[in-house]
Amino acid sequence: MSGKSSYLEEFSKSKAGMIGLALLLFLLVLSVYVVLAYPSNIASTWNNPESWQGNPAKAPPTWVTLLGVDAPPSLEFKGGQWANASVGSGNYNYSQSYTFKWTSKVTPSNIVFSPRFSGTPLEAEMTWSKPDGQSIVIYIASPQTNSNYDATDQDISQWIHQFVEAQTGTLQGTVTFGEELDALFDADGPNLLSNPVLQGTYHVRIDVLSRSPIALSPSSSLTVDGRSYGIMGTDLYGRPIQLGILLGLPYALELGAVTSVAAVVFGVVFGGISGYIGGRRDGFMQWFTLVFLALPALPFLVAISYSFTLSLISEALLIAALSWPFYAIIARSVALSVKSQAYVEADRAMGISAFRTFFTHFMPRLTPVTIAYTVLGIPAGILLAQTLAFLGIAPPNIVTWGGILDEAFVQEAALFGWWWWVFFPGMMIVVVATPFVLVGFALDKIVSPKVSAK
Amino acid sequence: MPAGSTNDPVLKLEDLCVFFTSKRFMEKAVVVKAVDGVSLEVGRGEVVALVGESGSGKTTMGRAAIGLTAPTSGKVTLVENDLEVDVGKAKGKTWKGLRKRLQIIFQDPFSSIDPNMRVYDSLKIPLQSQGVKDAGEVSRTIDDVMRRVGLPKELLDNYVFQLSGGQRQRIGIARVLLFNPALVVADEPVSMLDASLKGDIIHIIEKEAKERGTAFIFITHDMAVARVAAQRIAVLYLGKVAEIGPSDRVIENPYHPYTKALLQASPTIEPGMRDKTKEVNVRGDLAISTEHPPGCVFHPRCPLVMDRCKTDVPELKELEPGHWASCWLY
Amino acid sequence: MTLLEAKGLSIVFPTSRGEVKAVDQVDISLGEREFVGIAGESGAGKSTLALGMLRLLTPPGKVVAGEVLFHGTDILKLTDEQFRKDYRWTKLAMVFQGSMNGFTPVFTIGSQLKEVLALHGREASDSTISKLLETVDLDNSIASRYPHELSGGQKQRAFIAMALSLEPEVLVTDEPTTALDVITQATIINLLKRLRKELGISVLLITHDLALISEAVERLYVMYAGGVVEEGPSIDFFAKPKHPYSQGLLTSTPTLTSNEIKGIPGFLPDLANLPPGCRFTPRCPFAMEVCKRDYPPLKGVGGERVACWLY
Amino acid sequence: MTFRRFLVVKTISYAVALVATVSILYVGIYPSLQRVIKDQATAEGQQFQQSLVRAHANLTQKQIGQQVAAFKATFLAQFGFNQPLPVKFALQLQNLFTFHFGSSYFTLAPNGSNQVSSIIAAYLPNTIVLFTTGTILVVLAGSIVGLLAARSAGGKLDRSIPFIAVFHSSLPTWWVGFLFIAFFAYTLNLFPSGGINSVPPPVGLVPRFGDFLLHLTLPLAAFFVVNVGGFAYVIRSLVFSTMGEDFVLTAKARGISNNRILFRHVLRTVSPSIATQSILNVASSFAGAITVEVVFRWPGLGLLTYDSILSNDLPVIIATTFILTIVLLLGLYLGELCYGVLDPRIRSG
Repeated sequence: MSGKSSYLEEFSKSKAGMIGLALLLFLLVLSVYVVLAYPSNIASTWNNPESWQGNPAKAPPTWVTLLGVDAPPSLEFKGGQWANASVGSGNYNYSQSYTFKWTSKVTPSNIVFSPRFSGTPLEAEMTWSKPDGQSIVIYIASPQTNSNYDATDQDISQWIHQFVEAQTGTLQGTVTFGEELDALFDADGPNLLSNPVLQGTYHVRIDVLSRSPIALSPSSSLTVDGRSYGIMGTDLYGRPIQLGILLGLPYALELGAVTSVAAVVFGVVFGGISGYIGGRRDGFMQWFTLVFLALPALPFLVAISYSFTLSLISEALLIAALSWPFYAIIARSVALSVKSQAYVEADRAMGISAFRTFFTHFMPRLTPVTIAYTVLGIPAGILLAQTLAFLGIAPPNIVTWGGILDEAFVQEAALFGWWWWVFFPGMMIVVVATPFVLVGFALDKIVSPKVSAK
Repeated sequence: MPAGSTNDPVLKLEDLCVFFTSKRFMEKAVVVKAVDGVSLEVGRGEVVALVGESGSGKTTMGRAAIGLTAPTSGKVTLVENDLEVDVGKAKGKTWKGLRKRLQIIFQDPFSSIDPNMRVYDSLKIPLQSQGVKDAGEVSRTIDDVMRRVGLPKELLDNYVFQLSGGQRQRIGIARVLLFNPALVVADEPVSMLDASLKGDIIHIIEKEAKERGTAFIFITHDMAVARVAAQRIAVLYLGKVAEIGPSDRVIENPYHPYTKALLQASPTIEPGMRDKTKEVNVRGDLAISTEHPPGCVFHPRCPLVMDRCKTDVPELKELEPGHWASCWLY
Repeated sequence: MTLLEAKGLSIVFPTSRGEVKAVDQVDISLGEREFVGIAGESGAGKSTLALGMLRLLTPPGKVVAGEVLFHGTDILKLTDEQFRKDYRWTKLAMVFQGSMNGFTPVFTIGSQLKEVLALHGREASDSTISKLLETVDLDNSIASRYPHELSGGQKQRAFIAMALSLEPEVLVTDEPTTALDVITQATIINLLKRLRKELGISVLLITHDLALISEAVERLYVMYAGGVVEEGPSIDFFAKPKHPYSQGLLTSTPTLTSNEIKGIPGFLPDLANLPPGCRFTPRCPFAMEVCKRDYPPLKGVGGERVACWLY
Repeated sequence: MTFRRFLVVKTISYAVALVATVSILYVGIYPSLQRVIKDQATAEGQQFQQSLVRAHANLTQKQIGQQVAAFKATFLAQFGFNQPLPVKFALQLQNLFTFHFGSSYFTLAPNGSNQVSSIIAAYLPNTIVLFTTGTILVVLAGSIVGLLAARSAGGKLDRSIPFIAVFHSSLPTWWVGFLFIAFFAYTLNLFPSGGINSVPPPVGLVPRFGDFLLHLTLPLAAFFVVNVGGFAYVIRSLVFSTMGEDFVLTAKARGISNNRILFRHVLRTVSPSIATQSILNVASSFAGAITVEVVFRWPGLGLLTYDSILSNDLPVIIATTFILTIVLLLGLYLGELCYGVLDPRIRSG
């Protein structure tokens, strides 16, 4: 069968094609969601390490616990009302307690206290009680609102160091990073810092003292940073990989689509006309195709990025300018096979204009080819753009998977075994390509025999 | 009357030459003399067959006759209502107008009509591009030509690829008949068809010639088909007319050694031949060389070659009324 | 003595519209030193039959029933390797419709001739090659040429030389002259006739051209829509064909002796969707009720065998 | 005769294409190229000034200024800065074609030179070794797999090849390299994680070569994995379309075994296309596989480019792009010639 409807019918019979189409729709919906759900300046937030301090850094995905890896997720205590009591002589005391159970054999990666209030409190007092009954008391003088106090902050660590000295009986010059958490979680005794982690119920009580009444916000929080995060973990700065992947999706799709449409449409029209008109002009057009074919895409784009600031569209068009020759070559051969048919000559004999002939005979054969190659061209465009991003060339203020991977590379993620930082962004490039490939192949299969058939 | 002429001609070829020059970089220019000084007239309602081997120039001559290929020299004239149109020099509007008067039927029905079109569209588009816009007229004309080529109207809704070879060739003819042309070049219209379908196609051509006075140039390599289809036969060899005359005469009383060889070689229903060797009185293959031999172009293959043939070019001589041959034997 | 014989051979091609019965229960035989023809139009199944008999069908086409006997051995039952070693080209050679393109384009004619000889353990010297070329009236220089440098007629002759190089017992030729000019065609047919006599081989000639077949064969089969409709000695057949299709075919063959030509009205039936009964019924001027119902078997009629309810 | 004509026509057309391609490149890098030249003029000017001050202590500030300005003007004149645009274009293109890329800002060649041409000369061989070896492996394995797939058309191998091909071609090579490093180098400790040899390199020719091979393995494997599927697919398509030709059937009828038909007749027939594809692959891999070198710290043009991007070393970037353009075009040209040599229809007219 022929005709447009039969192409659709045949396509609907291809199982791989339909699966691809479903995946494609899913990706599209997801990227629309990303565009709508996140503010447009999210990229600058992403690039600011400060914004991500509340997250455990270098944490693997949470689901690794299912594989038996001891990597507890973060615990966040937030909200809840502060109990307040006046303690006479104009002193005010506000307090809150948290209780959590720690079942892991490793310590958390950090604890972060984030007070939020209005007013000027004298101090905040945190009483950390371990399952074995020992308590560490931490005094933070003049706490600042909107600050994050973590275990390594001087304000907190000095008290922990005192506790360590008390327990081990030795004077600790410096405590190396991470040992604060050993102090907070390990079984007590002279070997505090090398003792096993205490499993059980921890109580944390926070008292805020003030000379005048203050308003403590429910958004004050205490976070116990775990050793795993989300579905895909975090990078060195605590940025969730899953967020980076989501943010990179609309860019990848848009760039791939613009690149592919521009390259294929131009290439097919150029090649189609070249094959159709033939003769010397065809020869010249072929040569012109060769000139662009000989431009090495990657180095050329790198070099050119020093002359112009890239935007998404200009990047896409540049990539298109370097990839159209492939489609022109294919389209030309299709056009040649059509041209060899006597009906083209017959049209001339009938007095039908060349223009009309091109539309009645050539376009119906070139169009399906165009669609199939557009679909197949999208992953190629995405791959090239991500590769450029990996080399540090991408439009500003855009989150790219290539960029994430570049950072992973620079920080030697592979050496340190932070595999999730490397695996997921790279995998996304493949994942996004897959539906296009499935759909493109299904289309190509339907289209190609008709092109070659007499 | 000069050789090849006829009463009431529709189309006149006068000393027609079509040379193809291919000059490629770094190579000597190559000139292929596809048609070399042919004069021929085709009368109203007449079917003239051009017969020859591949490379004899018959297709080029047919294409030049309807203006698809420009002549190198010589003249092609369409004569209608005392109006003469120089086909070879027609351009632009005149050329497009000629498309209604001069037509061609192609050899391969599988490639001469776009298989992915509906039959109706393949007939409608030529009409529309010649300015027939009225829907009623379009459909009337289409119904009419379908009837004339003996196809049911129901086929109009089909795609061309759903049709058999015989049906497609009829559509090819129907397309040509849309404008009731003055002359049609039928380029091997039956050579790719099954035997059982050849007769019908030839009959359609005969009927159009008789009833509407359409002239046909019927190109074929098959002498037997030429005899059945045409009133006159012109035998071509290397772009020149070797012999021309009424079909029956050319076949029953051939003069030119090449015509004789063609007739000898043509298979006939003759079971008694099976134990004999067929006489083929020519030597070698048709020279595909681009340089024509001096003298008679046929002399290198001629079994009766004489010294004179190697140097002098023979003219066409009238050996019986209307029956001409170019050979030094006569 | 029967040399090659197909018995009840059926070949189908699965397509999206259903199975196309290209060859349907065909019996055919070729005797020693016999020159037999198969005539029929496109879609008759004659080429498929030949390819099926020589195990050259390309998938998805396949033999679904019947046997092919060569000297009494069912060659369809042999393994590929056995058949290749013991039969291909050494006993059964074929000249194809597409023999023009039958040579591998990147090797010289000579080297391809040598390859065949060497592969089957024959002497493959330059002199053997030139002798071979000589038998088909080609001169020695052809050996060093590439296929694209030869004319159609030269290629066809060179291919016949290759087909004869191992002195096969059977030569199947499928439209060996289609696409060649008449004069070349006549020389090729002459060549086949001469070689058959000189070498004592059996030749099966497949063509759509009744005139051509009449001048060459001793006995012929006429096929229509996958089945044999008539079989007999060529003298008897051409004197008076029995099957209405044969009669129609003969009157639609243009000849030099007649100004008249007839056609057979109608078209070949859809092979994927064959009507019951005789397949020629819709086009037959003598069609009867029984023809629509039952398929006629081949019956002996005056020295011939005909599949028609008229007899 | 015909082949000579083929040669001459192709050579001319590729030579003109080279100029055209480089012109496009020139337009693309025009602003940065001018910047580079001016920077070089300033740098050279400063050097000149210092040597001037050292040599002639009696010169006034003004005299020095004049001489330096004159020096800079002469320098810039070499690049056509005082000339109309077409002359400037011609002069600058001439400088590119004669490999006058100026000096690098940061990088030094092993021989201590900061001339970009010597730097490139030092890095290019490593790129050639890696990708030529890689492509040879890809071509060998891809051809075999492609042929086998085409032989058993419709079989499992045949059906899976297109998917493998596209799955592979959407794999970023550098990412695969990453995974390889993480797994084979850091987890299993089988191979070094990067570089071209150990520091310090082992003593003796054989251990040194072994050490080199060890370093070569992972980048080679990454390149191979990503490219072999696509190549097999191309071969499969080529062979597949050839298998339908008449000569394959007639060869079978002649009693030639399937393997011989496949590996002799078909393979030889498609060999011109395979050769063209292979050469094209080598040429384009040079340009496309920058990232493999980056990930594996393989000291070739790719790594050089990457490091230059990080340090904004523009002269080097311009030079590598230029060299890679020439390499690609040369590859296309050689591919076309190879086709001509291997196909008797072109070779003998």
